[in-house]
Amino acid sequence: MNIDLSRRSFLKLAGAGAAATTIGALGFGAAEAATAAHVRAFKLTSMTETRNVCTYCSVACGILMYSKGDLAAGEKAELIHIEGDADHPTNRGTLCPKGAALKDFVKSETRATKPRHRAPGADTWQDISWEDAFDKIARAIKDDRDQNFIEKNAAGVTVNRWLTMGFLAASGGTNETGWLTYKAVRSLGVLGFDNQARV
Amino acid sequence: MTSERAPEPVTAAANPPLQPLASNLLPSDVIRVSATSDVPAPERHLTEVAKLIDVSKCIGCKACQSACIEWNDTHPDIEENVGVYENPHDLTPDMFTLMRFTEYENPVTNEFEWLIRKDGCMHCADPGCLKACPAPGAIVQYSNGIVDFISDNCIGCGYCIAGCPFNIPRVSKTAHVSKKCTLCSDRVAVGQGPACAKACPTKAISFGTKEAMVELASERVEDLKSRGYDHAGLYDPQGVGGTHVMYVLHHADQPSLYAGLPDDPQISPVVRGWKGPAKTVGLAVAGLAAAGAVLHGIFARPNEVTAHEEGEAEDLVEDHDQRHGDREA
Amino acid sequence: MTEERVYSAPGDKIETKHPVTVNRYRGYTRLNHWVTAACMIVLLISGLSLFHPSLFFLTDIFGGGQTTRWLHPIVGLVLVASFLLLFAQMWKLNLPRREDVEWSRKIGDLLQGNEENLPELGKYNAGQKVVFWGMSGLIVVLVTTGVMIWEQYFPHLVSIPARRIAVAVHSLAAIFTILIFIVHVYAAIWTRGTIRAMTRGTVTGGWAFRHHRKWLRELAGRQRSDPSK
Amino acid sequence: MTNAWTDIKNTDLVIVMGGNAAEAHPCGFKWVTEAKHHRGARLIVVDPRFNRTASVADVYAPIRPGSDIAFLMGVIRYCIENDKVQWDYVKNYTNATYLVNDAFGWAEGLFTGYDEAKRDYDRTSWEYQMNEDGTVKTDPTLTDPRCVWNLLKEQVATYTPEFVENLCGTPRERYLKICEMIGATSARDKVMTSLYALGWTQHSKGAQNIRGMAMLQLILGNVGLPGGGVNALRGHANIQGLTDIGLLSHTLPGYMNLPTEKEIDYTTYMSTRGNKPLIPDQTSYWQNTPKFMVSFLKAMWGDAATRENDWGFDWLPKLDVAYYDILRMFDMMSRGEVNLYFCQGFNPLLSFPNRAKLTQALSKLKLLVTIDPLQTETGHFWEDHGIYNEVEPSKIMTEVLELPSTCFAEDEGATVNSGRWLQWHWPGATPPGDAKHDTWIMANIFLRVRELYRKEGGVCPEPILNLAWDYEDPYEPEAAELAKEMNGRALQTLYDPKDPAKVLVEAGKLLPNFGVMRDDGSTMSGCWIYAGSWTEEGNMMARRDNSDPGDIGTFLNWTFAWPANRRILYNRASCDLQGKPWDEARKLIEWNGERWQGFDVPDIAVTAKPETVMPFIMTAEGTARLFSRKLLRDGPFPTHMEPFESPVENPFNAKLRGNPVARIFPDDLAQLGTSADYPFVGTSYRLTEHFHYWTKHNRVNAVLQPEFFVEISEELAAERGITKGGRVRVWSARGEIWAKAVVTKRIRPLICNGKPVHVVGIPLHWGFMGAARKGFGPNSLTPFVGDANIDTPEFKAFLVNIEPAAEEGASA
Repeated sequence: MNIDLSRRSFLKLAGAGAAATTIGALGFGAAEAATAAHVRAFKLTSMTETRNVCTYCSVACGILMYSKGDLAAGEKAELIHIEGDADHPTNRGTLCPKGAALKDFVKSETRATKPRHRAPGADTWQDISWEDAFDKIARAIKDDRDQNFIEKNAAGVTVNRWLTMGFLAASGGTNETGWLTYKAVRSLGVLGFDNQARV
Repeated sequence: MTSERAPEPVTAAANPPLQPLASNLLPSDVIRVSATSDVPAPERHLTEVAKLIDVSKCIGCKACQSACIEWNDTHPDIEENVGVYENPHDLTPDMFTLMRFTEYENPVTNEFEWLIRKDGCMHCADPGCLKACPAPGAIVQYSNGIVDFISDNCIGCGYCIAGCPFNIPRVSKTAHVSKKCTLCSDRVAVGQGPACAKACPTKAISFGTKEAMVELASERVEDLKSRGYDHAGLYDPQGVGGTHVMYVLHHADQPSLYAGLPDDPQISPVVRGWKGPAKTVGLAVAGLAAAGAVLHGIFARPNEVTAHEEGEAEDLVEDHDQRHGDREA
Repeated sequence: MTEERVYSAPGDKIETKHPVTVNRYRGYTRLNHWVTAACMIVLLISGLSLFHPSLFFLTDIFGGGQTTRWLHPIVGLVLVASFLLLFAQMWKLNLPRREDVEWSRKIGDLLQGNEENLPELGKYNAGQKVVFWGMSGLIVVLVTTGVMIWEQYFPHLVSIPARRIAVAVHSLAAIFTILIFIVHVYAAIWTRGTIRAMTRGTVTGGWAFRHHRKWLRELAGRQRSDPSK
Repeated sequence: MTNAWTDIKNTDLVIVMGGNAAEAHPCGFKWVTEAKHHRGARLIVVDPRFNRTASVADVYAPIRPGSDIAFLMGVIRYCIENDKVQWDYVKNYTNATYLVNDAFGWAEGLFTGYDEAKRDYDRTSWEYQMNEDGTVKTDPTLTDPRCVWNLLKEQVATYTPEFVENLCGTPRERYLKICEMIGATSARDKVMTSLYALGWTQHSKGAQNIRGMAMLQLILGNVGLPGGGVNALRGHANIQGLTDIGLLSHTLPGYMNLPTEKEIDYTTYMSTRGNKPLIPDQTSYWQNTPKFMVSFLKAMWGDAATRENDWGFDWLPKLDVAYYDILRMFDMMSRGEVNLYFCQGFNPLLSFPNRAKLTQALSKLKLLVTIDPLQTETGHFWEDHGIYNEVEPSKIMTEVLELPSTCFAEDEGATVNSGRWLQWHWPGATPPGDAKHDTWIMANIFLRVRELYRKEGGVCPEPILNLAWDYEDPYEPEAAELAKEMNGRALQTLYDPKDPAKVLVEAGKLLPNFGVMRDDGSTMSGCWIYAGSWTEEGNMMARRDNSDPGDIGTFLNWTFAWPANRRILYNRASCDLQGKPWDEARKLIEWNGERWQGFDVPDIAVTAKPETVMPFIMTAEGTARLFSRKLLRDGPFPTHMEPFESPVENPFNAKLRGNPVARIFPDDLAQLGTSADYPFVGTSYRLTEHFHYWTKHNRVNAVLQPEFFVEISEELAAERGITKGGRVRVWSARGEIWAKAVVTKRIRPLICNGKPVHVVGIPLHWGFMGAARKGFGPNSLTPFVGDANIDTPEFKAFLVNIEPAAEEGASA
């Protein structure tokens, strides 16, 4: 057997071989033999498998993501299927109705896919480039902070707080995102800072 | 061929293979085919597999439904709430399994019970759908117990619906083929368990050899009895030869409590009659009648009009003419 | 004025006198009959193909099982419509009459070729009447049960137990229909001179005299009032 | 969680109260069904509704929303009355024997020191009696009437079965059956675990609910044991992590607090954090706070943080109030006092109370930025969606930016589960469209702001300009870089203090654990409790060895758990005073005469002598607190308090409304309803088919539970003429919603003091964006008031009214 065969064509060959021998052995009509062997092809063969953790609740089930294309190898990867990781001590491969449908979350039609801007009083979105969005944000932060930052309280104690800005961080995000967010937000002097711990 | 044959599955708690494995479900493993009487005896008999649904562990979370939709790439409709937890409201050609919820006030204990049962194909040893199906090869049964619908051969007549004692198959309005749980035959073929069984968070759904599942069930029944469910038991109805999807019920004496699970399911005598004697006798009678007619035609003298009779007719018509003339005169 | 028809239908008349030929079926009746017959044949073949696996190959005639499954009930409806027209034209003359009893009693004579022992008859003999009413009844049963099991349009019309009975009854009714169909076709063939009634529309005087003398008599008696004269 | 999901399999009894584990955490709940199956464990569910957890319970008891403290104090009373107490545990491992200040007391629902005007207690008297050397006076005989145990007995005496039945609406036999089952776990070889979630926290006395259970578990000797503990089932995948890292108004990473403005400098800040042991020889681990604090400040500001500038202490904002929690921020916003607001993966329009107020508040912002993988209701709050979001866009002057971010499938990093496991994950999908990583977005925002300060100068630029940002690509910091930063590094070579020649960690190397941290600026660590998560040996969070040598569910080589890879907190308490496991069959660790060893990382110094060093190393006492001193604002013991909106008066003091020390803003106080107008109790909850407001965007989950509904009893339905599947209107003093009615036997009227209390159950997953049908959430109705200690909104008990409604579009 040619070892250069891709997994997919390899499977096809294997399947064809098996079917051919069996038809001969059974002696019933070719059509019926083809019929009887009609089990849907296993859809994960030749996919790239990536280990991940469910993004929903804090049980944090291990999941296996199957994609067309290998992201680690720099390819574009399209998610095809997600199921539980049977090696994971907590979930042992199981998933709840949310976890089992994680793919639908990743591929939701109402995902945000481009930066958008809504002007005051407008009733529609306008597309905006990342550059322009960041410039707008940075300008707003700088101006508001300079205007409303409290360096000292009435007693003259250095308090360095900024109360006219608030930031809600994502408990669905990673620690690493959280830490970077923490640094950036705290360094600005923000106190109106929270995550979903209460809700 | 050096391709490795996939093992037979023993559990749903396994991760899918990514290397190509040759299917372990071969054409020769088919032991019954719809509308086909001359299925050759299989060379080997696969170990019978079964899905055990322990309703006493089921929390009705619908993970099985979710996993089923995702694995089978179906697209059920987004319906509405009609005052119950069942969604979709029934099995559909795009929803092969459904949690059914029953609110039950136990008259013996005065306890309220929320009975939740995962409905879906039972993979009967004696499948009524297969018996009723008129399309050769549309329904097959493998020696491991899986009863599978082969859409390419399905004609969408819906006879399987009449044949099924559990009200499971649903015919697609668009594809016009009948659909139901395949027991994830594509997964089983590569040594995996069904998607629902793998997903089930509380292990209310287990999958393995039928023998192991029966054993597991007895363990569960014992536990349930220790909790006061004196009638706990396994639901593996013999009326259909046993099933490859079985239930552990707290009230095995009253299966119908669980959203109408049949107490004693069997292929309806009507269906048996229709698909058994009626089919043969009917065809025979029709054949005999046709043959009789042909034979009669060949051997009996045809009923022919004679020249004499033609003459008689002329006379008769003539006669009438005259009589009419007389009267008029 | 016209004498009341007792044994004949409108359009039945003596066509020629030498030799006598009698108009038995008008053009549209014949068309009506053959449409019905064609439907029946399609239904029988398609029905049989789904009735017994050994006949499933017959679905190929229609382009496969899916088409057969789809076609069968549609053709059934066409048949029902077509048959209703036939029924409207024929039901009156198929009502049983006293002579039918005697005719039936002496059916042995008929088969043995001693038709002269049988009573004189109107347009239809008791056998034909049985075919007519049998078909009518069976078609009602078939269409009713057929709709009950028509998955494509009426999937939830009746409960599954009712559906099981319906499908069984449908099959049984179909068998009886086949039997009647055989009797009907065979009788038409065996009784020579019959088929032309449904092809050309006429029968010979001798045929009418032999098999339906009262009908012939009535027609003969009506000649005068025939507007063609 | 004190324990881990996998540990639940070791239990004998599970009580799910204040949560709905089967519904909200199905895969974690598996360990309950496993315990039931393999150990014969029993399951108790106490909840206003017969929920999905109850469907597999051995005993279910209904309870009126907001009456949990009475239930729990009643169980404690039962245990004390019937001697269902693990005495060795209580006497040695809790503060039961400690003597309390004579001035402390309780009367008419209030503890000593209440100031009605301030809505606060003067907590001076809530303290132990001290010896002159600063240690606590104790009475090991438990005879002194002022010992914690006797005060507790006195405190719970009111909660008789009759009292509980009348207040909670729980039928007495059922309640007593539960008491009996719970009491049985006081045996050394019987363990109960408690699983709770937002059903306990989302009350104006949420913290006291949980304390009630913690106290019960201590009395039964169930904390620190395999199969035991007090287990908060956290909500989001990384709510634990973000809390660990301190993304809250008032915290610093690793459960340190942000300074208040009274803490004018580093020295003042540290002066109250000496944590000198109150009992000799105790660990009092918080004594190490300076090491963690300095390491954190070095992580923030690197070389700019020096001893001379108090390690940059001044660059931290200082609080003038307890905290700027979400309620305070939205209240300020509604008054035009907030200009910029960022929602990163957060949808406050649906998750905070009193939606009308939220919409009004958001409308006063100058700029709202959402950073989210989904199009959220918050980002679209200005859009008119008919009854589902009735606004006039032209009148809303808020500028909004919707920035698309990636989700789990597209990013890399760790999330922390409820059992404190830090689990690394890898990306496997290309982000859709122009969606970007949150880290890239945050870096770009920050670097641009910094650039503006660099160019233009401005107010207090130092914390921004000096912030450590040494990433290889400053615009796209890698997850690995950030993780290592949190773990911490030695900035100088660290030598063993006992042996100065011995190098512990070389300069620049990653710290192996938090034990090596220093308060002299020679170490840095973003989050001290994460030390050990990414060491010189590699990424410990990515470990995947799922072996479990003790078969006790600890999985020490699977990823990493904080602290120090410990899987069960307080595990020292799983052994008796001499260091032998209470239950040999459930051995976790034990003292072998020289050191602690076993299947978990001991929660105590490995050589700490068992009869000297007590298990609760984080307290200055070394013991757990049945009496919590001044640590909670609303009392050192839990006392029953009614919700702010309740159909029942506080039986101790009819004048009290809600938690007497919970903060409520004047506008919101005016918007509280009474049972005269709103006779029914509303309660909010999740359904298993959905996750918050995310999965309504998913087709499959929308199929499984497509449309918003409320649940009511058959009795209430009959009373109001509501039909199953019919449409209803539900309204409170703050708003109204329309829903389908699920009429069920699973909710029954609760009989409290002889009168029926009807519950209206309101699930929370619908909004006006996504694949599911448009709907509402309970937050259109809920009051804008929170817990007295941490201001978690009171979502679980409020007053509503209900009536049948016309179909949508039809006039009512």
